[in-house]
Amino acid sequence: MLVMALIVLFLFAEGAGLFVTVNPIDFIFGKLWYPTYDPPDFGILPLIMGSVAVTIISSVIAVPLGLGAALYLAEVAGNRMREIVKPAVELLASLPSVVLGFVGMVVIAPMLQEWLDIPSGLNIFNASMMLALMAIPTITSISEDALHSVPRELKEASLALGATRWETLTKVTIPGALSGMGTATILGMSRAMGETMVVLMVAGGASQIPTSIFDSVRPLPSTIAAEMGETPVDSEHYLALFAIGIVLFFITLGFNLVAAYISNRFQQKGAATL
Amino acid sequence: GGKITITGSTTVLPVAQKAAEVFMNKHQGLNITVAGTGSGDGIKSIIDGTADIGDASRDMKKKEIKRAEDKGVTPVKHVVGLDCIVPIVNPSNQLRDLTLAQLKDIYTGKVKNWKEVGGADKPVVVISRDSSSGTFEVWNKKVLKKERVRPDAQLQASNGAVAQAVAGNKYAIGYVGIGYLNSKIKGLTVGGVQASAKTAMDKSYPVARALFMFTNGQPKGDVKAFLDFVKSDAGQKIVKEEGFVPFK
Amino acid sequence: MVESIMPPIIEVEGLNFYYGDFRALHDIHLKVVRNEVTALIGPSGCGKSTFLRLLNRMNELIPGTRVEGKVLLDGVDLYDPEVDVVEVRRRVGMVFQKPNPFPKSIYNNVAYGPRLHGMAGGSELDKMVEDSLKASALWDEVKDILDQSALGLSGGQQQRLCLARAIAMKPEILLMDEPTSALDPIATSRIEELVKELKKDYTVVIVTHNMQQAARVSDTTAFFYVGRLVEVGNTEMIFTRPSEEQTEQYITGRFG
Amino acid sequence: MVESIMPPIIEVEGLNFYYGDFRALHDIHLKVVRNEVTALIGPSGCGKSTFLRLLNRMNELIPGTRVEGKVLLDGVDLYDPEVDVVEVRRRVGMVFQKPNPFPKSIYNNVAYGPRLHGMAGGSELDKMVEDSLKASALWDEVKDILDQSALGLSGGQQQRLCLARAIAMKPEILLMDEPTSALDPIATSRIEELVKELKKDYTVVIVTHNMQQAARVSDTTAFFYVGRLVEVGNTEMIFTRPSEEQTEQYITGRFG
Amino acid sequence: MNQAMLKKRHLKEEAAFWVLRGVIVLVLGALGGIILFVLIHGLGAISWEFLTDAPRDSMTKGGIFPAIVGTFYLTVGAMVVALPLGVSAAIYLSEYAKEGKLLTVVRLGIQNLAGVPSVVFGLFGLALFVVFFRFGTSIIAGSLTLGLLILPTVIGASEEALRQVPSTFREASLALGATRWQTIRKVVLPAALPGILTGSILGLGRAAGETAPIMFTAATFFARYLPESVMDEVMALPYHIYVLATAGTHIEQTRPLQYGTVLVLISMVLGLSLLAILLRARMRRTKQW
Ligand SMILES: Nc1ncnc2c1ncn2[C@@H]1O[C@H](COP(=O)(O)OP(=O)(O)OP(=O)(O)O)[C@@H](O)[C@H]1O
Ligand SMILES: Nc1ncnc2c1ncn2[C@@H]1O[C@H](COP(=O)(O)OP(=O)(O)OP(=O)(O)O)[C@@H](O)[C@H]1O
Ligand SMILES: [Mg+2]
Ligand SMILES: [Mg+2]
Ligand SMILES: O=P([O-])([O-])[O-]
Repeated sequence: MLVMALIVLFLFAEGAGLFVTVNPIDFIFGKLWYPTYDPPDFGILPLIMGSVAVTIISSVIAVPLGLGAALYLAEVAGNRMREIVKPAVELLASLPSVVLGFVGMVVIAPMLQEWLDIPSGLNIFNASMMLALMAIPTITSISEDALHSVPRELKEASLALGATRWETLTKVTIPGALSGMGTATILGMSRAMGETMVVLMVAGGASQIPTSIFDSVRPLPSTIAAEMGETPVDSEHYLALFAIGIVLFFITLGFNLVAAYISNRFQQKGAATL
Repeated sequence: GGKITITGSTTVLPVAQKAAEVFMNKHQGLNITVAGTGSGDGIKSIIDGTADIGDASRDMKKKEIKRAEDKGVTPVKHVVGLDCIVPIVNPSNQLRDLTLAQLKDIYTGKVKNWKEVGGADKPVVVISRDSSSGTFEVWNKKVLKKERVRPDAQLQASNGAVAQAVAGNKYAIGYVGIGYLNSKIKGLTVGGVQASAKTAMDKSYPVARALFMFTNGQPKGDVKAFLDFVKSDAGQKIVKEEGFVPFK
Repeated sequence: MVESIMPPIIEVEGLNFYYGDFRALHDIHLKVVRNEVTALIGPSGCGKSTFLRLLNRMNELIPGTRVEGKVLLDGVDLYDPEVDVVEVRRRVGMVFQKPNPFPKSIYNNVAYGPRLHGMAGGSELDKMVEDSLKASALWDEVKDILDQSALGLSGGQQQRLCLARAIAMKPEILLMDEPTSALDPIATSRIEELVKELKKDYTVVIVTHNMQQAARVSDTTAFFYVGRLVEVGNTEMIFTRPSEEQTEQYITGRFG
Repeated sequence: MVESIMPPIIEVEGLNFYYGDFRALHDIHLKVVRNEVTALIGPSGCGKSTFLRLLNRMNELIPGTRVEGKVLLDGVDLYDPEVDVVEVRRRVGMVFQKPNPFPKSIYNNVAYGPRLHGMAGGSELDKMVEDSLKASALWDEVKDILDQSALGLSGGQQQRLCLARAIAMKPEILLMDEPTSALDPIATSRIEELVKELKKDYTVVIVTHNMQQAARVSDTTAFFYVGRLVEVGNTEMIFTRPSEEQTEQYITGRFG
Repeated sequence: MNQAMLKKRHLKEEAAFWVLRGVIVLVLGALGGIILFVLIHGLGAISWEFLTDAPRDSMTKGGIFPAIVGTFYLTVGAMVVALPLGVSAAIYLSEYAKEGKLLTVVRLGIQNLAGVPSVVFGLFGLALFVVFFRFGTSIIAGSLTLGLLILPTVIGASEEALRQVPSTFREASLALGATRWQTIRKVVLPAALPGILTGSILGLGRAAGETAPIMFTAATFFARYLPESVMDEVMALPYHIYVLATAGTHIEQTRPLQYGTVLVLISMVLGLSLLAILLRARMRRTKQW
């Protein structure tokens, strides 16, 4: 908690300095990011759009796969299979992001370019695939918990009425786990949004508002990582990067709060007892 | 033993790293660490006193000099080599030469297709450096005349990354220090002038520059010994081996 | 052992059941008579629930378990590979210890089964829901709130709803696992009344830990002890003149 | 109500207890006589455990609860702000429904309490452990394996170990909450024997859902129903001639 | 009964389950593919020299020993920061804190801390430790940053472990007249220890694999010798991969070393995770309460 407060404090202490000279509205909605020119432009809309793009595309990939994997674990897998598959998914979660970035850059990018004949393999699509790999374990493990926490009595009641396992899953288990699965999805997206190394190495780094999934973008985290090393402490640019940190912090905070809200609000009412 | 920390320009990085390696072989017990983050960082760390040597592939800016003065620091500049910033394309590209004006048009976004500058009918993928890098600052001053790079340019964090990106992309154009040229990329001549030691030294190549190491005040002790080594013949041989141009 | 004159609807022959290596049931032989209430009694952990759940193949859901022997329903072995488990469970309804209505409306709880099996739609379905709720003596209390959540009902009402839900499938047999142990005295006696009513149309197998309840509602009583069926027979006989000493000790409260 | 001749060790006066807004106990008055076994009976949820746990202030651990009234132990109110809860719990020992030995060695389980309170060390402690294990009739079975984990014991042994652990504190009163409900018949009867033994040295208050057990081991029986103490008196009287109708219905198994 | 309909329902079930099986094959295929790929390319680079030497010849030869050691220091440092803090916080949360608004807020805070992007931790570490406390780029700044990063993981795992200790243990101890703290120290903590350890190992793995937080706080490109104090900067495996893959004049020549480094890092991180997973499985199996 204290740490949380400290983080906010320091981000603000550093980042707020920027807004002495730059209007926050221009900062967020400005379409041009030229931090080192004279005069500089600190408009992070392209960066936000870059983050949004990779987050959305990666969710499009990760959500069905992540939820599907959770359903598999919860309902399809036999005991033996579960004991193998579940740790494997957890291992996927612990793959360091720099390794995914490396693979995306060295292996996937040339392949994409070759096969699809696109200008650059370092683009939204490639980054999104790698990010999806990071988001899937989050989505899977939280949804699986949710599917599990649907009381066994309810599943048994359905089966005892002659429902197939699939019918029980769709009519009783999934409705009961819906909020958990929603939470899982949002947390997965939040993870994709905040991930740094993958987008730094794979997204291409162009600060433009994307128009196609094969465009290069420069999401917020990669901007910080790429530029922080080179900018003098307390320069405007340095402050701007902290301001980006603030924006990123609040976006992910928003995601997390929404997730917490959903999971509290719609918490499974438990077995219907007295 | 003593310790020297070096940080800064990614252009100078290979030279600094190799020099440190060789120097440490001769001076057992001396510990040198080398980081490559960018010229801005190199100069910054001299001003802030966080490193012994700050590498830079550009000269200090007025703002930086002022900041140094405010902090009571007197940076001393050591030229350790010369460099040409070379426009590069994928080897599959038929083009051989671009003029400064064409380069400017490409980088500012006026030219979007290779056929407009005499190449095939393909889109141009522009690769540039993060705007805080020394290489970019020189390129920006000498080629772009301080106009803005097109926003869809892919920004890479280091010379090596630019070379990589161009090597892997048929439509790409980028620019790197001469030391980064290799068989996977093709260096272009600029207005008919080939980047080389000679054209760098006689300044006929339009995007040539010097490479620096900065210290806070005149160097002493181990730092001085190291800088002397870099400036010596043995040191300059390393500069040459790494593909750059010795200053003498 | 007392043999009934009516033909058995269920015949259990040489049934063994294993949780992994643990043998929870030993060689059970038992006949359940049509339109009777059969009570299963015995101390905690003796295998009553396990046995009951073998009658509609619910134990299959627990990984690592294994069945040996036969359970004949109208002469057909439930465990025959040809037999479809979904069909078994439709024919053999079940009510659980804790009321477990779905978090849906009262109507949808009862309609759940018939809809699955495509048994009825539209006004026919309405009729079916009404009949089932009447059979479980809940209709008058809920007829105006059919679209409200079932979770709003009291415990006793919920349990009767679960009964209605099972009845709506028109099963041949109703299994009940301690259906009143979570209920108060009044709700308990309503359920007991119902059970006595239901045997006109159904065959009921009920597990209970309350011996007086077994005495009150059942025709036949089976006493289990550590995985074995110790004694089975006419309820009155079992409670007045049990043939086994363990049975007597149990019903007189020497243990349990 | 039957008043005992012996002086009471515990006097409960006008006790009310609330879980948040829910009033779990209503104005309880009860005297517990020294060196007697008092049984608390009643249907599930009537407040037996809640009442028992008020006698050593264990309910304090549950947030949002509130006590009104007095519990006098030898004339001193346990809920007096002056009184130290740690001392109360040392004087009033407790054995729980499920055996709950610590995941430590048998020896360390028994020595846990004495060590905490610095009651003994070295060979004195050894003696104390031995005496306690003897008092709980476990010594012969475990004297050679004192350093093995207590979790390796059978359920009945574990429960006797928990008893030894409580006895090692030399408490004045022993509270037991359904101490045999998780045990098999043989283990159960051993514990019952023990309880009858222990009352020579201790005062015992025992909760049980097995009425026969209450009849077998207790001198006084108190019948609770939905948070009220309906009737208390000599055990034989309660089981043969209860004065309240609810008591009679309960002990004859009409509900529960 | 309608046999055709029954059959259709079963078919639907089968079809759906096959789709789900396909999904899992895809997901695990990706994991397997990556590991296999790294193995194939990286195995060639692994040698005794690679693991025990400093880099040589412009990083194209030699090994990654300083990076291995650097990562080790940073990770252990992170643990030294996170473990005491995390376990105390968990004890407070699960044993002392009263349910209520405040606790909900604290919990929410911790939950959100877990969701803060690692690069933001990096910024924070830069502002607080490197600049404000003047630690400079150093092991201590990196360890503190990483420590805070894995704090939520450690708190979460410890709290879970404490929560899993049956309340009957606590009650038994309290009923014997133990104080709360005695109960925690003598009964609860020993019982929760394996779970806390498992969680810590997971945190360790996470700390070892992170790049963004150490980029501005601890990592350097080249250092031949091992650090002498916590104020020194260090090489670290993840950062090493990043720079070798993106910087330097010899990216192509160092490619085998990059794969080798990736392989070492993956082995370390996945090894730690696997260890935690196995420990946990064992714990579940042998758990006696
Ligand atoms: N899922 C399971 N895995 C392993 N063993 C089990 C499982 N379920 C039950 N058992 C064991 O099988 C035996 C019989 O259990 P069962 O639940 O059938 O008893 P019961 O007579 O219904 O008891 P109760 O009156 O407590 O409900 C017990 O020893 C129990 O521990
Ligand atoms: N922690 C709690 N919070 C809220 N209500 C509680 C709590 N514990 C018990 N109650 C309620 O208080 C009442 C009395 O519970 P108690 O556990 O004392 O009953 P009991 O007679 O011991 O029942 P049993 O025979 O099932 O053990 C019940 O209605 C119960 O639901
Ligand atoms: Mg049962
Ligand atoms: Mg109780
Ligand atoms: O040499 P630079 O890394 O600053 O371009």
